[in-house]
Amino acid sequence: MTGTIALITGILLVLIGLWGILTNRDIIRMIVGFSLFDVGIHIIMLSIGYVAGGTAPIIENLSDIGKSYVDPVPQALVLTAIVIGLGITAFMLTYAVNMYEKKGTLEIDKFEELKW
Amino acid sequence: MVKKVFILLMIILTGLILWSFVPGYESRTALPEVSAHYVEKGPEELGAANIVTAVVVTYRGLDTLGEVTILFAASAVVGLLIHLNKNENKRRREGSEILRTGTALLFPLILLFGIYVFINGHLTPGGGFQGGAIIASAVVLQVLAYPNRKIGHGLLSVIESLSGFTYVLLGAAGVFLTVNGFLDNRILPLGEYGSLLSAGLIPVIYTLVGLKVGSELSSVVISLNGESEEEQL
Amino acid sequence: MTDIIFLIIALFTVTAALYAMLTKDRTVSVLSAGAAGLFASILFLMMAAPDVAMTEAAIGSGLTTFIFFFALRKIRSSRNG
Amino acid sequence: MVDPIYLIVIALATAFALGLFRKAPSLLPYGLTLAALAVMTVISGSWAYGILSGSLEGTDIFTAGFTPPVSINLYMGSLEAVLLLLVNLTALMTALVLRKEVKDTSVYMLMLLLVFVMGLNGVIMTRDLFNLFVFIEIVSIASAGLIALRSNLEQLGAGFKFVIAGALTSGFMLIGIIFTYYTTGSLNMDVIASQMSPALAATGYTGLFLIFIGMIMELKPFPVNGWGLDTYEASVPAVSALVAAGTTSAMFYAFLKTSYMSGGLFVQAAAVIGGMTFIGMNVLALQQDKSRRLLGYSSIAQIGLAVLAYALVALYRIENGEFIVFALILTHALAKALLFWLAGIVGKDSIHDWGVIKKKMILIAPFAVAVSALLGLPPFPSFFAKWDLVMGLAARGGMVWIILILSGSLLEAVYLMRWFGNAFKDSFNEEDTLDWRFGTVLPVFFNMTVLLALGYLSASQSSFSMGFNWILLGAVAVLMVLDFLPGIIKNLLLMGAIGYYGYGFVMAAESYRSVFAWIFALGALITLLPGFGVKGKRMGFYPSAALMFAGLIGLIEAVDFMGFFLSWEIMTLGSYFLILRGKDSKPHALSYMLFSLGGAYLLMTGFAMTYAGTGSIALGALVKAAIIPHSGIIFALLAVGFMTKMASAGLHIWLPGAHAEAETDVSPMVSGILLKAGVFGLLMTAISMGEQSIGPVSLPYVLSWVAVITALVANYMAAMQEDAKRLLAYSSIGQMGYALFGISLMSHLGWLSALVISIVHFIYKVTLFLAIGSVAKRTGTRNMYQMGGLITKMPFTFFSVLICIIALSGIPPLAGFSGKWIVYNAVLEKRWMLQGAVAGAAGIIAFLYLFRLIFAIFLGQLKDNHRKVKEAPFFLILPQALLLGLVMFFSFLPGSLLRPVGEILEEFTTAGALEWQGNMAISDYGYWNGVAVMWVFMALFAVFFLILTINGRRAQWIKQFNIVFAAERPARPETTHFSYNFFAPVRKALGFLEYPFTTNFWNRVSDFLHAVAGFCRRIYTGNGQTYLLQMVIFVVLSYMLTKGGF
Amino acid sequence: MDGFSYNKILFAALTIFFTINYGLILQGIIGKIYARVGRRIGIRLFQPYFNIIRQWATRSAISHGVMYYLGPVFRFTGGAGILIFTPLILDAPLFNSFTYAGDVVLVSYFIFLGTLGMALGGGEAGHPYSAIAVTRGLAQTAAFEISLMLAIYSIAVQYNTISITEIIRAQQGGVLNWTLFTNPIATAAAMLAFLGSMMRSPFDVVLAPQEIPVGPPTEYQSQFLAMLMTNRTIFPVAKTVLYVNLFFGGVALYDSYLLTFVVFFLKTFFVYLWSVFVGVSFPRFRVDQSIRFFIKWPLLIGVIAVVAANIRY
Repeated sequence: MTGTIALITGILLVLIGLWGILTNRDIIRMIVGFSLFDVGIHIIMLSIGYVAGGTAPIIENLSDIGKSYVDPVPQALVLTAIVIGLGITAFMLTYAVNMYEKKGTLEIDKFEELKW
Repeated sequence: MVKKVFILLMIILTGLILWSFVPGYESRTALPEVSAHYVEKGPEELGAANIVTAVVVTYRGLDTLGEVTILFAASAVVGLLIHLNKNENKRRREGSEILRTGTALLFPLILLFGIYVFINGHLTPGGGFQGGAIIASAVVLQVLAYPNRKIGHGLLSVIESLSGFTYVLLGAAGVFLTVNGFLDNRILPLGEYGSLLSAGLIPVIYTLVGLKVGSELSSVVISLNGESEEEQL
Repeated sequence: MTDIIFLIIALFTVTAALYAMLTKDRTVSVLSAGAAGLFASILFLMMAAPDVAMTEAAIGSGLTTFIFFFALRKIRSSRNG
Repeated sequence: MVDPIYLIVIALATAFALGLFRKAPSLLPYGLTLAALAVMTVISGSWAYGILSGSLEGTDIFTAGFTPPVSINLYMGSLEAVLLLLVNLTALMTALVLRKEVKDTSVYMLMLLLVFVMGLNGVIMTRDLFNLFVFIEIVSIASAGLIALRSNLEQLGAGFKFVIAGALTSGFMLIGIIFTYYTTGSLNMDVIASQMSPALAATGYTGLFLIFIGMIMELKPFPVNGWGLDTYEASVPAVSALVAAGTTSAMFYAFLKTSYMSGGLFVQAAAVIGGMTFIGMNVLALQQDKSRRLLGYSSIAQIGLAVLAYALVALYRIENGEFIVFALILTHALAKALLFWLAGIVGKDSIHDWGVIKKKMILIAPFAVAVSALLGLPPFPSFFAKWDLVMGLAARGGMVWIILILSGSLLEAVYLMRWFGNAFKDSFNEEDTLDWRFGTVLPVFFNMTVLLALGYLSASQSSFSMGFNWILLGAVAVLMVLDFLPGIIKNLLLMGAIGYYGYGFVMAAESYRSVFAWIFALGALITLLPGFGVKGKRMGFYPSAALMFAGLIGLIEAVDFMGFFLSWEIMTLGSYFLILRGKDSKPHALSYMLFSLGGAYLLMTGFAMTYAGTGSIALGALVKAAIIPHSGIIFALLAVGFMTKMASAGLHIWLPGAHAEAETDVSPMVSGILLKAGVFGLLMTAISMGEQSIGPVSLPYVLSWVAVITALVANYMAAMQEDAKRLLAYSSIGQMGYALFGISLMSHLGWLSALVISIVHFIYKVTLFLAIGSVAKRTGTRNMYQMGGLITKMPFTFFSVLICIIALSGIPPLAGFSGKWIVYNAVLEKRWMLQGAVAGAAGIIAFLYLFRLIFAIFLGQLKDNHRKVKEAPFFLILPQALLLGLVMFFSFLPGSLLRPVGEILEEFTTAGALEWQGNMAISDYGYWNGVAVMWVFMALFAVFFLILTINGRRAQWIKQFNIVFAAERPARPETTHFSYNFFAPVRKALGFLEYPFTTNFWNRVSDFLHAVAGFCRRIYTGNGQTYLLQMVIFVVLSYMLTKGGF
Repeated sequence: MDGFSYNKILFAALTIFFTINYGLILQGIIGKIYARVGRRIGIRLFQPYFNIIRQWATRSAISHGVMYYLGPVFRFTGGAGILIFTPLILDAPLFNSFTYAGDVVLVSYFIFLGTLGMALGGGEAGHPYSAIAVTRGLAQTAAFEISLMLAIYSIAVQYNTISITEIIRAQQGGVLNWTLFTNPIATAAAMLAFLGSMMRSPFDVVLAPQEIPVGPPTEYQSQFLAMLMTNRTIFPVAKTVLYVNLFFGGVALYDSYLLTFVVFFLKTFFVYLWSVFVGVSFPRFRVDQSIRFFIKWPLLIGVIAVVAANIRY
């Protein structure tokens, strides 16, 4: 049950993030949308690795081997994904800052120098 | 308005795509083969209690190297853009007295905590990334408290470079010392299970990662704060 | 029982996320997104993923929010200047 | 061998270490970067060499000391090695080009460059899904950084769009990866592939779909690629080069890996998306005049083609698929990188400003090579790939795809060739400069060399039985290298090569091939003679001419479709360059190229269908093709293909301009010789396939009408020209109409007439073009009304024109009559009298223009400004004299020409063949004794001449204006030289023939396409958010269409 | 269809001589008739003889150049060539000297040799009227030739040959065997074309007296003009003979030479007269008008002739 709830939560977050990305003209808020999108994905990922009744995969004693643990792989992936997400967010923000300095606005539809 | 409705429709449809996965989903009761291997053989093979760390640093070490690279690239881009768009720095209002005092007190503590987190990554939750982020938070505090103090990229950059370089070299050492052992942690003895100096290279790597991530994130923060290396210490 | 708590926190997460997208204020938006991250990290903890929870708390909601604010501050300062 | 993991280690270690040199002089980090890239290049190169030469085998690379699936593994196989070499080399070259940027960007750019390359290496090698995702993220962040290298507004906007599009894509992909992990329990692609089953594909559909769509969107499919275009346009060209060559190749390979992983689940979708991208981008590019954005369009289109090719190879199980796909990818990468670097050197964005490239003429060579390679012209690998693909598709019934691929390629030719033509012909501002440095120039020429080498390799490795004349292609290469020598030496070289090769070649040619072999080889030698009279180096002329003649000779020697088509394209390419050299030839050369390519693609389709029906690619298979299903369509395709070269009505609009604007000695080459290639091909088709029909419509019957209308209208148009060379050009169209008519008669006599017309047309059109060309040269104009009375100034030229127009009009004692007489008999035999009458009428209209030609130029009153005109130079007269000798020989002994040619044709059909009694040719209907006619003519002429001379021996030669004109002596020649709008009454009566139906038709086609492009490209609004929405729509629609619902 | 023998040279010369005389007489007669229709007295019957002799005897020869000089030679060669390539009288060796050299295609193309020679000669003379006349003539020729060609095609299919001799032979055995009656449509087309080829009114704008005194030979005089005039006597005869051969049963060699010549005279005379007859009853056409005329009715009739022949034979 926990897994399903998490999965649905994740999907909802992804959709909310998408909504934010697609409807906000403000670049900062688009970036916020992206970070929500990311969080949603992370939740989905973890729900995949969830094992009902499993504990965190930290084996303090070798004798604990064989107990029920949750899947460590998605956790490792999420760890990586979170860091990547941070990188991308920082990166987008830097872009945003520079774009603002160049044009004095953060409306996405004002940056149409290149088209067609 | 029509556009928003349309977007909503599209998002609902996207939701439907993702939803198609939900009916077939139920929480696992058993681990997939590979994960089971990690959980069952991991402690013996790598000597790390925290299996997630074992996976992150060794089994999927290449991902982690990539991850570090992404942060590195991101900070390089931030650096590049800031470098290209130097603009004059205005003096900013200093942080409040409380903040400054608190910072003076907390800064070393937070640093220490960060180091603790990454050194113990193979035993307890946490590791290089979390530790690095914590170190960066310390820098954030510093920047908030003393916005006009010049904290240069110089030192950070050297730390970052050296730790990254060492990380790669240690990884490559595995290729020399063992067969197909890029990023193999077992080039150092595994040590006693559960102790600080165990799990071979894992704590070393996590330390390097922590230093690197910490310095990178710090320099991102500093860059965004408007500092550029020309005015560094 | 844990399911219900989990569900509630999940609802908080979604609500915070929705609020982040619906509010007109940038700052509030960034903060609620951070809150959503924080709630999510509780979810992670409950899903037996302490490593991830820690990371999400430190990076996903903590540092990211800081960076947002730095960026916003920079934008504001360049607007004033 | 060095462990490939070092590729990653070296790049990363260097990148990380660069941080230490932040304060060092920029040369140090730059040198380190170059060294790292060089070492990586060497490593990947040694692997590529090792694996391809067989001394090494593909190996797995394990990490962490475990075997997969426990740990991440990489793989180094032949494909990987080649792609890595490509990527690393391109990066090395790009680093050279970027030398100038190092100062401004501190070490950051170098770091990003290294990280970028490392990411690409990882993308190519990794076998793990999530690891692939990580590397893709590395690539996109690093490239987003490099895009903003100058941090101007455009770059920032483009970079931001790039970043958000990438984030969305990777988000979808990540969800897909984790879903797939859920259903398969693994992240290792090989493991997943081994588990893949229909059941698994059903349960894991969503996950696999999201991975697929994510990978596809990384490849920037139409129409969700506005961000990609912006990136190409905004970036520093060198970065665009790396993105176009490196990123797309690597991403494409990653796409292949994931596609194999999912067991080809989405191959059909990939085909549709790839095809849509290829066509869509090529159409939209038509409206584009910014060079870098144009290159972006072209890049995306090419990747679309590669995706399409991959999907089709999989769908139709086409052999040699790996070669097809990778030849396309490699050619594209090399050529596109070259062009982007070139764009960097030129530094002008609008394609109308590219004329400045001529400041360094030598840059035209790489430009031409790259454009040809992109278009899939021989000998570049893409040519062989397209060929194999089309053949394979035809064999498996993929006609629709063939049409799609070929029409896309044609569209691509439109804008690439237009661009090339602009660069070659446009004038430029002397003050503009090129970024001409070692670092910028080396990469361009390096890639050119690699492309040529690959071309050689793929030609020599290709599956077709090699009948191609390497001696002549070698001559092309030698002439290219020796282009700095004086023209005369190169001319000698080329003539030597053709003479040396041509002798054995002509002797070896059999059957009707020998006729064309003579025309081509002899024609080459004769038309090269005037070259001795041209001073200077004539850069580019000799390689182009050699290319054309090599192609022509190859046509004769070809034994299979491949060889034939290859030669056909080579010939087209060579002649295009020749035509382009003319003064105002830009639009004409373009339309020549486009029509030629269009025709060539029809040929290709026809050949492919033949191969599909008969299973053979030997040219002899055409005989078997006569009885397979769709033989009518094959015939039609081939016929139309060859008719574009013959400039039949409707397909002729390229010819007048192209032939008229060409240089003096190029016009005879392209008109007198090149057109015969079309005749040759069509005759071959007709002889091999016999009468064919589509439904109730007999194709030869249709052809006959096209032919006579061509002849009629072209001759009429010729009569209406003021420009002497255009007149001759239209005349060529008309003559080719006769040849076409002869072929369409599908009988011994018909073919005989076609061959005879080809031979005599070769002789007198070369002569005429040389003669008129020399007049134009001497007088400085081509307008006939500005000439007049030149008979006294250029008597030999006059004589040669006189003989030629008598021959051309078919007036009896000279050789031209034989063709007419045979046609009449053939028409009666076939009872196509209506067509025959139209052809006859055309023949009479021919008198109009022929008289006009000789009258307006040589007769009438001499103009004041031509009083000092001299006779044509020796080297223009010499070939004319040789050819006139030939005309006279054939006129005195028509049997010497008709009998051997007739004997050749008796091999195919004897019905209606001429019977010879001494000098008398007897047909079923009539008879003709050419020798008797000649003697009667000469006797009568001599007698009457004597009578006149004896009777009027005191005749007095009078001055120019000694005429009675309105009771005055005219003072100025202009008033008495009646020449402008010579046939005004005819125009008044038949002006409707001049209505440019064809031109208007093609203009409308062109306008329509451009309008479509102009309208459709509005989807690229420039708004990043809109792009994201488009992507979401794309994902949703693709999902619905591939799955058929949710 | 024999080969060459030396006596054929003599025969050819005789044929030309005969035709010159015949042509001159014919000219006289026609001129007379023309005048009488116009209620004038007209020329003397032998006036053409006087004219031509006078021209040949004129000594003031001047030349504008080589082509000017050779033009009349070409012209006359063309005219004489047609004459000796065409059988004047069926099976009479004297009048069939060089018919073995070619069929109707040869003859119809050989016509252009003279035309070209004339055009070139006139062209070099440097007088614009020559060129104008040539363009008009060529344009008109192009227009009427197409219906003639259709007619010839039609009868070639009908008789399954393009040998003139064979065509004549096929028409023997009675008036009703003439092409005129067996293939009236083709004959109609050809006779319309004939009008154009004779360049008489209404198609005489080529030589329009008001603007262009004598057409292409504007600058010609004395012996050059004489040669052209000689040609002009044989050329219409040659053409008429061709039409007679093709459409009016030709002239067979009867037992009585007199009868043969009478038949020859009557047939050629009436065919020639046809053009005169039309000429006096119509005003002159401009070139564009005559082109339009020829590509309308004669063309249509020609097409019908060809199609009909195609169906019938």
